[in-house]
Amino acid sequence: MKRHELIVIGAGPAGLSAAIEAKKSGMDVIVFDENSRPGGQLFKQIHKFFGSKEHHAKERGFKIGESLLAEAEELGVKVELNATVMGIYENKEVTVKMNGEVDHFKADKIIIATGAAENMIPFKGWNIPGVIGAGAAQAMMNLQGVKPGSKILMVGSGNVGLVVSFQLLQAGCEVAAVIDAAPRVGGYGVHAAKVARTGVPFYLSHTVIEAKGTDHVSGAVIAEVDSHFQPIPGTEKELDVDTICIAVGLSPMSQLASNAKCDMALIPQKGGNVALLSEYGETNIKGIYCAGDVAGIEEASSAMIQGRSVASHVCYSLGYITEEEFNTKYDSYQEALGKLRMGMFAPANKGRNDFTVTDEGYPISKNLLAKGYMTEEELENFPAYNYKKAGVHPIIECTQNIPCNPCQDACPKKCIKVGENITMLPQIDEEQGCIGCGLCVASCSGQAIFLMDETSDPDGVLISFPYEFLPLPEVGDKGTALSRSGAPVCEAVITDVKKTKVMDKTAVVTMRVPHEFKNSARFYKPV
Amino acid sequence: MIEKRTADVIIIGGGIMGCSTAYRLAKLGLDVIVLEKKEIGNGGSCRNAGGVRQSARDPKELQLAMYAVANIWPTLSEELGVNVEYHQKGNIRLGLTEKDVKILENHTAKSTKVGLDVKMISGDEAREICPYMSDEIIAASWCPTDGHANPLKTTLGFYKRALDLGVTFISGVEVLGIKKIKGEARIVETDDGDYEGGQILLCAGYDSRRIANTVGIDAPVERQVNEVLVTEAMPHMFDIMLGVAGGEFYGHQSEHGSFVLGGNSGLQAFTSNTDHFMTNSLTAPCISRGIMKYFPCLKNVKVVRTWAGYYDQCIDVLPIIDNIKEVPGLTVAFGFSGHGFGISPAVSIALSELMTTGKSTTIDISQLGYDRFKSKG
Amino acid sequence: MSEKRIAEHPILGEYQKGELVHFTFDGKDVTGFEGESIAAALKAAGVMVHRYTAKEHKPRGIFCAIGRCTDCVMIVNGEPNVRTCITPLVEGMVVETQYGVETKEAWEASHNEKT
Amino acid sequence: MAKIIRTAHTEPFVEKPDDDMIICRCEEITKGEIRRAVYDGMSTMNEVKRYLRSGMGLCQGQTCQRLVQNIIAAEMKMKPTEVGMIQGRSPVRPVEIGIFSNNKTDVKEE
Repeated sequence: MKRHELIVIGAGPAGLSAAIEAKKSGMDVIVFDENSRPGGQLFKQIHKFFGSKEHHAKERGFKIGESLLAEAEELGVKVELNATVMGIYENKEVTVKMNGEVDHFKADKIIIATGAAENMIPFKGWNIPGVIGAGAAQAMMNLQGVKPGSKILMVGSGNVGLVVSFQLLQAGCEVAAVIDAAPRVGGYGVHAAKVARTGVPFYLSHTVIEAKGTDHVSGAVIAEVDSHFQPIPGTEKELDVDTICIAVGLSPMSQLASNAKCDMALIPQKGGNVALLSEYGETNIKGIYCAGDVAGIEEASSAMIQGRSVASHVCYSLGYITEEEFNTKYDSYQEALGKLRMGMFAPANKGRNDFTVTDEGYPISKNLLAKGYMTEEELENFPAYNYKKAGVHPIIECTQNIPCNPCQDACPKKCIKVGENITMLPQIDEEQGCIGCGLCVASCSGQAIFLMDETSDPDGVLISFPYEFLPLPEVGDKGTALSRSGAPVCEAVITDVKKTKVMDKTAVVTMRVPHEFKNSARFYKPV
Repeated sequence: MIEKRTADVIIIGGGIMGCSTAYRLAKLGLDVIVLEKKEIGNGGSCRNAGGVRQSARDPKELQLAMYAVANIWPTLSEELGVNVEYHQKGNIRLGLTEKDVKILENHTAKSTKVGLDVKMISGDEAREICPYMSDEIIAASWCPTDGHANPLKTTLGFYKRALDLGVTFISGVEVLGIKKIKGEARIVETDDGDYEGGQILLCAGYDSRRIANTVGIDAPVERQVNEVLVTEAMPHMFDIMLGVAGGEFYGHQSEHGSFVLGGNSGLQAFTSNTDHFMTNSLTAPCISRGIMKYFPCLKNVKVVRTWAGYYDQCIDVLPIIDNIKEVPGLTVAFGFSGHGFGISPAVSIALSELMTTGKSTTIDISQLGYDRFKSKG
Repeated sequence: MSEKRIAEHPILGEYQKGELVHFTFDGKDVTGFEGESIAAALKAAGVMVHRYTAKEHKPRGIFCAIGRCTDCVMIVNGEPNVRTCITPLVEGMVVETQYGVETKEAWEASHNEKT
Repeated sequence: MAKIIRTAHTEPFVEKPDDDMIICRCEEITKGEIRRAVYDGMSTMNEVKRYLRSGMGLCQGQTCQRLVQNIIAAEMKMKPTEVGMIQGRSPVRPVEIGIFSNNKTDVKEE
């Protein structure tokens, strides 16, 4: 029987990271993945990630996937693709379907890194073609280049729902609405805001009660829900859509752990049925580990660190690193994980809805949670929004404590400060002079930074904003300025379009609007 | 509500024997509690390939099978109000070699001797019954009155009817032992405290031996792994129960369309795994190779799961169904050796008579006593 | 090119596609790109229904698109229950709508038998 | 497994308006069928699965498991964490019998 010291199941962010860590130590490792390309779900992620430099912040998911792959390749990590692990048996034996047969492998250690599957909610007609998972929409548009539909209802306002809504818009689809049964937006406010400003309405405390149609979706009926999530009769609304996209969270894909007879439990905080793990990620079956979403739903950034952390324990237990080296590595990975797990959206805060102020003591925007965008009054509580200065300067509409700090690194003049704790809100340092380069605008993964210049143009105020759609406006174009809710505000003229390599496909577009609209105009629609 | 801890009968084991006997005893007006360690039907009851077979059975237990096929199975779905998916379309046992033919002829001779309608047929006759077979098949034994049913639905159907008739089932309770009071088996000790019955029926599959040991009763029964693979649903191809002389696999196509095919790798008896229902990496490929020899047309049919279960394999491959004389009040039914499902509806009749009248009169089970095991010399 | 295909994407640019290939869907000639999923090619061609279910005869199509849910299965080159969302398209493939686990003709024949 | 005392229901089964909604997409099992199975005494994921085939189809419960857990829990007035889960079984993706039979490296030579 073929034998390796370490078998990693799944070549996604956690699995690849684990294999890289193990291979670096000199271990004999093999990775199996059922897909025809590695990277797991990273290649569906075309948005910029949060976190800090060490977490690949402001890099797009698929780019992170590419660099992980390059690193694995450089080290000579063996990745078997189109290799479906079918089962885990006694004595850490694994069967793999590859090349038209079933192959048997044994290992001293196994890391299960099989990721997650999407949750679903049932409703009348949810089996009609045209009702799809948000991940399905991503796969179709970002991998296959095919639009999942033309008019789409997004069910779920968590980060997946918000990010996929934005991606649908980028793919040229219309998003009719984002709805959520909860009374508040579940994902990051900045993700909601960038969707809302394109004009997509948010219906919170709403659920989908029916998909209309016979052999394809021809409409969706939504209704308001009461505090017990029951639809309120008489509040039904029919939306003209051809696709209903479900984004109601993920569940660990833990079948292999269960198949291996690891002790399992349904742990809602971890997103579903998971193997019970030691602090190092080991199951009750010695030598079988879980890493990444299969161990508990988090972000790809955490999965990569977890993969390395778990693999470092494997390295230690197989004698490739000393106890001291392990402790150092483990502590640094835990520290990096700790940074990502802070703030209002930390796993420990899952389900909490009692935040009323930020860590800085600023009142949390209720409108952002209820409608997906903030009011000017609410924004005025935040100094980085209220910053005023002659000439060009940033205004930052980042109002929740999320783990992210690329803006701090982006500014060549060091105008923006987040500080050690990366969940703190960015502050504008008045001593430094903004040169209007727009790098902060392009680097903000939440697209929450704008540049404002009230004095340089006699005909109006210049507002620069991030733009990731086609066609890209050109200087001199005339169109409509939109508010944070996507409502038309006034006429706008494009005065500048910056698009450099370092901005990584996020164009920084500048429009001129009359002075009275400087606090309301935040987006642009071509005529 | 006061928790129920006493009854006329305490049944240890919520498998098909326990559920069906609880049903029959409740029908006779007895108050019954069934204790189950895990879930209803978790052991061999829900882990078998559903054969309702008389052919190739030892004459000592054949009566149970023939009685069940003649009197119970045909109307069981109506009786339980649950479709048990019983199909009586025959059992065919296939042979590829002369050696296979000898095995089949031997079984056939034994069964015809005790009055069962079994005969040898040619390969072509076999292909007439089931046109999907390989041309390599040279002969088969054929028992037209055999069939198959859905063990999951049968077990849970008995359970449901027993509930309807007032039986209390308590699951998640592990039996630690049986205690005698004034010379009679009365108390069932569990990790959840004591339960008391006028009589106790022990039908806990392999665990029965450990529990019987607590009152000094033993039987030569050991645990053996059995594995089954289940395929995706396919268009309806055949109704018959299948077996092969070489023993590579057995099973049927279910009403649902999936093939349910059991078998082994030949290494089962010495598995290192004794704690979990865990499949072995060699078994499914082995069953698959067996299938390919007889039914090459199933090549592209996809396996969707495999599972393992345990036989409570008795030394003479026959069950022990008896009242224990030395321990009055204790009745046992275990050691079914992997072919208890088909006879279970009849076993429960024998058990209900044993427990209420002291003797099984409808079906002769006199050769299945607990004291039949003797030393070799 | 089908309007359902994304011509140019603001982040991903132009999609790298294989050769244009022909396949049949229920006997009709359809084109797609080699290596993309059968489901993607069908979606671009406007096909929504991949199969009709066995019990209730209800239409189903793409649902998870990553090979998990098995809703998008069809008969491909005569084999039923093929997950079209993860099966790469190859020139000359014969793709058929699945009825229960059969082709339309077989399903109708067995269905008429029963009724 | 937690202790569960099972007796027949004294109240009749009450139908609900959304009972005809499909829950297990593969096997086309409705919410009403699952609720009815629980009423009939099926008290865990495995029992409901064995009684109805929910989670036994082509996808092996990957889509419906959480939904069925929630329905059983609601009917049993238990927490979803207490009703058990579907055992992960090999092969975790469908594999052809022909492919299963191909590798013969572990077969005894005759």
